[in-house]
Amino acid sequence: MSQSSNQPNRLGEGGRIDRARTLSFTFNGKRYQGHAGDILASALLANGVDIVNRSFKYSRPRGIVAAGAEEPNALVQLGSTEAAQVPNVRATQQALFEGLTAQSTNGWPNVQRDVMSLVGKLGGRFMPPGFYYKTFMAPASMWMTYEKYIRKGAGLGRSPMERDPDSYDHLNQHCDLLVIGAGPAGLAAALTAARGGARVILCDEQEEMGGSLLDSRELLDHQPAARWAEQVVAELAGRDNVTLLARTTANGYHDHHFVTLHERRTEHLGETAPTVNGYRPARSRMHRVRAGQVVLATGAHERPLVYAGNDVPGNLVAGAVSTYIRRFGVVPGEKLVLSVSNDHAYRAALDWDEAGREVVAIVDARLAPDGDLVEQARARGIRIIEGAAVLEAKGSTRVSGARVATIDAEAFTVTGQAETLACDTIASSGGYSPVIHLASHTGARPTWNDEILGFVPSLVKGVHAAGSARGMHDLAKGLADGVAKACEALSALGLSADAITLPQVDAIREGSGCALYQVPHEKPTLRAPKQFVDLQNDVTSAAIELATREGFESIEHVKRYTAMGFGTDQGKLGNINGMAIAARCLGKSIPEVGTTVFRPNYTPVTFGAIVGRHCRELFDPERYTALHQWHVENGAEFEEVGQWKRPWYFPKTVNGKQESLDEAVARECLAVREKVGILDASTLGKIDIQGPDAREFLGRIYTNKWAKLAPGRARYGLMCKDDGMLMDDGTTSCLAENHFLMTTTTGGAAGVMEWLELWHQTEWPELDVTFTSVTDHWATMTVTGPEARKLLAEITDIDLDRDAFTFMDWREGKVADVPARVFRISFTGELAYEINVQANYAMHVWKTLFAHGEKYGLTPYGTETMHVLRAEKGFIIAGQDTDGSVTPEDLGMQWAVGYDKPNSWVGKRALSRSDTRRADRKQLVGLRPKDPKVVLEEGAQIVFDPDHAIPMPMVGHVTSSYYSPTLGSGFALAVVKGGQSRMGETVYLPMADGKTHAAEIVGTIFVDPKGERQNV
Amino acid sequence: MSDHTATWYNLYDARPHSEVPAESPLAWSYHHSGRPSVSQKSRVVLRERAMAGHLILRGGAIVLDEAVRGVLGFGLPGRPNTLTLDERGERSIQWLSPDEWLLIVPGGEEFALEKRLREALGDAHYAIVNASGGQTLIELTGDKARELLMKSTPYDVHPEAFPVGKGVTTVFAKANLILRRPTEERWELVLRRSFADYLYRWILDAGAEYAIGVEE
Amino acid sequence: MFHIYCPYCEEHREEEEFHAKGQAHIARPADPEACSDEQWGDYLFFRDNPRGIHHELWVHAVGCRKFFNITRNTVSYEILETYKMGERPRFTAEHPEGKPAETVAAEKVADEADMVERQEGVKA
Amino acid sequence: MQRYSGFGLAKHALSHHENWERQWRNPTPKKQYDVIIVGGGGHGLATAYYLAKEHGITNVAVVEKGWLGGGNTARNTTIVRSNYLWDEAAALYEHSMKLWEGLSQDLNYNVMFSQRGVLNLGHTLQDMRDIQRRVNANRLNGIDGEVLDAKGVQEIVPIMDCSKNARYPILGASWQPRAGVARHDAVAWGFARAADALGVDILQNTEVTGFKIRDGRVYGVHTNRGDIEAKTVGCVAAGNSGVLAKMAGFRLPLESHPLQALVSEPLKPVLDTVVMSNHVHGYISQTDKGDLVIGAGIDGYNGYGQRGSYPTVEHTLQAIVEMFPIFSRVRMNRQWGGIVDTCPDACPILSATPVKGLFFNCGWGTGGFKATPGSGNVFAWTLAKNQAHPIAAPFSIDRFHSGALVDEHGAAGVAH
Repeated sequence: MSQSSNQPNRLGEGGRIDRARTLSFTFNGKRYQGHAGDILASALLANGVDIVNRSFKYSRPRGIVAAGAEEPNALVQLGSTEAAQVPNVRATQQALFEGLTAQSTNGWPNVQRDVMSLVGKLGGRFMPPGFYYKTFMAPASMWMTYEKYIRKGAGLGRSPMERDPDSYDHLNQHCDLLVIGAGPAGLAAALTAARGGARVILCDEQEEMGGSLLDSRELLDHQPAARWAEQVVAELAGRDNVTLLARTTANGYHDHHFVTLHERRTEHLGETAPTVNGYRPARSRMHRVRAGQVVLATGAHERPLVYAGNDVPGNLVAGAVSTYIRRFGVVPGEKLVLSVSNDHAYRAALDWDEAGREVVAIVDARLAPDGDLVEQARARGIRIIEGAAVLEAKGSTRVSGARVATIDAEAFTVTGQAETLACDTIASSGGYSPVIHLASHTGARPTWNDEILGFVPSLVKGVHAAGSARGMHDLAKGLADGVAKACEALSALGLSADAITLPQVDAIREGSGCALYQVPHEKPTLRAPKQFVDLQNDVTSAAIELATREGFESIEHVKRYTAMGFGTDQGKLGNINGMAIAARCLGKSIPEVGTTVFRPNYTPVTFGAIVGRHCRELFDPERYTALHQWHVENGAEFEEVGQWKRPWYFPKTVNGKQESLDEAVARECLAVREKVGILDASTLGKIDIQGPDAREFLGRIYTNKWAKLAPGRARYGLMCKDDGMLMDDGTTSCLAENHFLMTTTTGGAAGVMEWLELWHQTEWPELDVTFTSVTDHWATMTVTGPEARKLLAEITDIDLDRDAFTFMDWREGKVADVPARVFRISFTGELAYEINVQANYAMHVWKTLFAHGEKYGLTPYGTETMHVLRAEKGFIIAGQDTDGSVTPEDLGMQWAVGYDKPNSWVGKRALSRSDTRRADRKQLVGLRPKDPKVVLEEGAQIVFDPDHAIPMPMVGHVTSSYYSPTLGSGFALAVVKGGQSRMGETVYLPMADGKTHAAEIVGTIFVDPKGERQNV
Repeated sequence: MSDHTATWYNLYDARPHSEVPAESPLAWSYHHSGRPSVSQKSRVVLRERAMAGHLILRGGAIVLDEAVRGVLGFGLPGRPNTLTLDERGERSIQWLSPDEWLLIVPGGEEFALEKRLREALGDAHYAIVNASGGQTLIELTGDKARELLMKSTPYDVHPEAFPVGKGVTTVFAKANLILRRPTEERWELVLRRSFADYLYRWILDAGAEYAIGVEE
Repeated sequence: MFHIYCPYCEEHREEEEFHAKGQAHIARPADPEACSDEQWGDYLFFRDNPRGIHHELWVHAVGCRKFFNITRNTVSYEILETYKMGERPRFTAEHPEGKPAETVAAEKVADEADMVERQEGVKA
Repeated sequence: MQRYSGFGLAKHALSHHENWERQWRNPTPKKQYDVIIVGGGGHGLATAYYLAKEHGITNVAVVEKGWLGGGNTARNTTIVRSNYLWDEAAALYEHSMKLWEGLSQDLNYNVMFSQRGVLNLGHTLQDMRDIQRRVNANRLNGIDGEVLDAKGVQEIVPIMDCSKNARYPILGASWQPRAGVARHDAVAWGFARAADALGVDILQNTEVTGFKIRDGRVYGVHTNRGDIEAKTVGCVAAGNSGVLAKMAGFRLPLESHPLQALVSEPLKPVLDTVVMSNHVHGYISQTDKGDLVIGAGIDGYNGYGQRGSYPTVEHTLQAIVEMFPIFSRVRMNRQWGGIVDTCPDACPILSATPVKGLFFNCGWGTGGFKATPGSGNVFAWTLAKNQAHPIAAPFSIDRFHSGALVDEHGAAGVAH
């Protein structure tokens, strides 16, 4: 075969690439060309690029080893701009596109000449596994300095430093059968189920569906296997009941057949998503699939042999050689030595030979191999060295030769004299490991199978493995297995499918392989040149041997001590070899050493894809009241309360300068105390309670009494958990004999609703009562201040006379022509009306209030002012003045505790436990700083003795603290040990700045202690 | 009306009878996020049916069914997660839970309906709650409406799993809503007022790919 | 992510619609005031926490808002059954393969009698 | 015990590492010990080490059903801090912190305790009140810490989005400079090696199947390798504590929940401190290998499967990308789950039990790793003296009857 002019390793024909479409790309600053249909790895090999990276620990030059997800070395940093950077992209899984820009993740100043490699060369022997546990300990103070230098060597690729220009999304999918892997077994399974009419999803991680059929030597119905795959894919694509997902990796298998499929939608088109019809689609998409049954047709990964120098560029796994030649028309070298333990890998030599390059020898660990492929190789005159293996690869930046000798695999010895064969490529195969990762995610432990020399998956109900994924590597059997597993799966769902007619396979007879993992060397493992097991983490056979010598005997210990399998490839190539080496060192069998446990992800997944659209402004819902637009337009600053955005304060701009928080709050507070203010209180939870037992229920769930609350009246209530600690509070109004409206705190609304349902449904189902959230139905505006009555009177037909409509009454009527329920409830201590209207009309009512309110000085206020005003009155805020460890008694709210109610309401029993009866519990009190200018810090800790040495005994803390414009001083609420019996005593608050504040313990009500202002 | 009803429950018409400007829960969203126009390219179209009457019915199915039949002329859906519609498709009743249904009727009918139902129900154990101000209904049509829903809810919206006449409360983005399919082409979403803007922004974002348009 | 059959909605729903609420069948003592501190603490805080079959309370929070019970294996996470409040499990640690049919039937009769008594007790 | 040092390492290198000793023995169980520790994780091994080192009790067996350090020690996100709110918890975690500070030298094993500081972010006004309260308490308890505003946070972590545009803007944080991370496996191995050197028998692959109890007193355990006797038994089995308690005939106020964590692919250093946020639910640090280690929330259901629910991982990464938008294109490598035994008050149990001679150390919930040396230290004292160490005393099981809980939900939160 001829070769392409500027791509030295590109064959003139063959492969599934489009030679008519040439693509240029840049690697490590140099421009190259490849073709449409290439992956980055094939394009690099076509161009003769040997060194693609430097290794993590020893900084050794590394080349491409494999052709798929198992590749450990060829990790690149992708992206031509800062924002488009993607770290650690596997060149074997990245489709080539025009303009692709990539760099090696390691190597300084460049991957060819790397300074760190000196460290690796000279210092390698000083860096056995776990070396850092054994050193850098003296002096103790130096570790942070040592660590700084160690960290300089950390990492592979780098994070972008700019925001991601791309978007991602999710698609929730449901199907009867999910088939993972579109190789022979997967295609057969999907086709069977599809023709049976089931809802089917078929996904495959590669650019093209077909799996091993795409580079198979076998014929199906006397035509290339890839042709059959194309026909099946075409039929599936035409069916409504099938979803085909190429470039889609099943990365995690979660409970009850929930599988996440990561679809790379645009990564083959460019480094950022290109615009299609004026829209930039999601760069990748996570399919969240709920499947009825799942067929795992995930195939197998070839296991390389472990020999000295097996990491030098030019060492590949045998199957990858075939893949590059047959799929991409690329021969990754001139002269091949193939080292194998099985027949199947002979394909590499045959393909190499057909590509017109030299096969120096096939080195077979078996004594008398005799399968069809072996015979074909013999017939072509290829030299086959039996009972032997490659002991050592020679060369530093590219393989220059292979030292070969006969070995006794079982005795782990070299039996013959080594011969050096000149070559530039060594391909090896130690057998095939089923891809059991997904089955392993379900928690099922794989089991070792001696016949196939690999772990086969254990399967939970509803999961079926087919073909190579369970060690059935024979093509005809694999196809039939796919059909059988699809039928099984459908029948488990109560569906049925007929077996499809399978293509005829021209069988290739293969002899059985032998067990060979680590190839013996003339020198003992600890003295031999490095034999790599995990190429990405630079774990050698010597490291594993050393770990076992040091007592790390469980495979989990070996892995953790050496870092084997912890790379981004999760040990797809190396884990079994590592286990075999550990087993050899410990004199055990592989299954005795342990099993191998895989966790999601199968291959790494972009954070963005997992996040989906739930980012930026859609990270979490923002809940708005019906008056939000007014707040925005009137300059409100907002506070986060749960998911709500509540106006925090309304800064005014005076003379071009915006008020500070303190200035605005002082103004708002005075407006309420002296004139009238208005608060949007719509966020308070509101629950409509109906039923003959509503009153009884309230009596059980609240600490206080409800038996006598008359229609037209409202009452404040406390709600505790059954441990006696306050959980929420609010007023509840009696709308009619069997009808109540409960209010809750803003943050507590959903929790209280569920709490009511919990008690009703699980403890008291016999009570006839229902709860319905009406939080969103009603908008609530609090009009409060001395002028409130006058203002409201202008626009309502309700009789606001102080004796007709008294404190804690509610009335129906119209406000601004809108039907309203108005509650005389006050959280400010001033005359107050809480107006509830159907939310769709709230804006009209609010604006009407302002239209009439100007002359009264109507001032909108936010949560901060609300906090100051209520604190001046000693009203608590659940969650601020309480923290889940405070009882109603601690709050001094015995008046709201119905000790003599006939039932044991929720929380009652707990109040008589020994700890809740202690006299020195922390109790809510007021604090008046000795210096009136001081506003204590919220969260400041309180001590009795300011001169006590640290640790100081703390007796409480400040829960709420503000400057009161009404008092002209700071004031606070606090909890203090035994505080209710310490009125008048002085406590101290030692602060971070070294100052210690003194404050007097006072009652909790600072303004209008008799409550006259709200009763006017 | 039975004597009890008046004293036992507070029956209350919250809808003004004079001309008062009203704002749907999406008023702010239209103002702030705009309404992408409907075009030939729009493969999803959103339309709000604002200001409808929404009533929550609680109680036993048999008693309520009888009352509803008498008042509205059609009954409660018999199965969980389904809805029934009147002949013109203007009024609907949806199963929400074994003792809870959602009635949606043209705006303005809800108070009279509640009154008549309460009369019909007499002393039975039941509850009716007007929720008209707390939620709004939007419709999604277009050949990509289903895919937009797939981006947003884990519930299976495949026609086999979600036939016409089905309705469920489920997760949608990070909020929840009621999702229903009254006709072959139309999906209806009942949104809670306070979440409406978030959901609107979500739907526009997810629908941009399909050139989503919002009918005025 | 679990796939949970809601016994009220009569279909499977995604776990995202549900909240786990801890061990099932923990009845509040009938007369809390008669409990010792130890008994009250046991009711509030002490749990079986088994490795294996577990009966647990869940709520279909985004859905019908009903509480119900699940029998689930806490190791394999397999859900063996879901059942309504007031009903008894068929699968238990003693009967991991399910109780015999006659036991289930007998329990049902007993539970119904219990329920009637409870209802009448309230009315009276 | 062969001492580790840089010089020793060099010497071994010259002999091709052929002469390293085992780090611990693999002994045959004896019939009788003075003390049996059930559970060979970090806490159990630390208990055994301090029993031998500080109390001279060396006839100790650590009974581990799997491989040592294979439970939550191997599965956590390695954060070490002591800025807890309540005096009782602060004393316990600060005791531990002080031991951490000399641990590598004490054990002659580099546990890579990296005091790179921990930020606990505040996103709401209430978060900030809680932070102020906690930091003030820490300060008066002699624990380092300060309150930072958003600008201060930005200076420490320039790559974080501290702008007002975030959905939940960062308002500030608490900052504990002495806090940090440690190499989790090394902690177990270091304690194991040091305990072994003092004569402790570490019995791996030895599963306790029951307790030998007579007249309300424990006198040994049944195992799959035969009975082993001791008059004092300490159970330190984290997620499996409830199962052990059942064997001993009582219940605990515990539930075992899945707690998940995940790591990114290795990246060049980009984040040099630990960032935790209770509000948006996520926390993150970067290891010396370059992985971003990310902690997820706890799942609401009981689970021993070492797996949790996928939405928990989604929510966690959403929070991480909310705080660090630049990580959107970074890729998640692996996720896993541990089994955390949680108490109703988010504090541990270090306590005697209804069975005399049988003690439990459990209920660490999401906060166990950071307590490893301190927990082992006070538990050893408790076992040696048959009396609660003063620091351990508030963490008795009795508190769930008296009501004297130490509610650390605020400080513990999702974050560890």
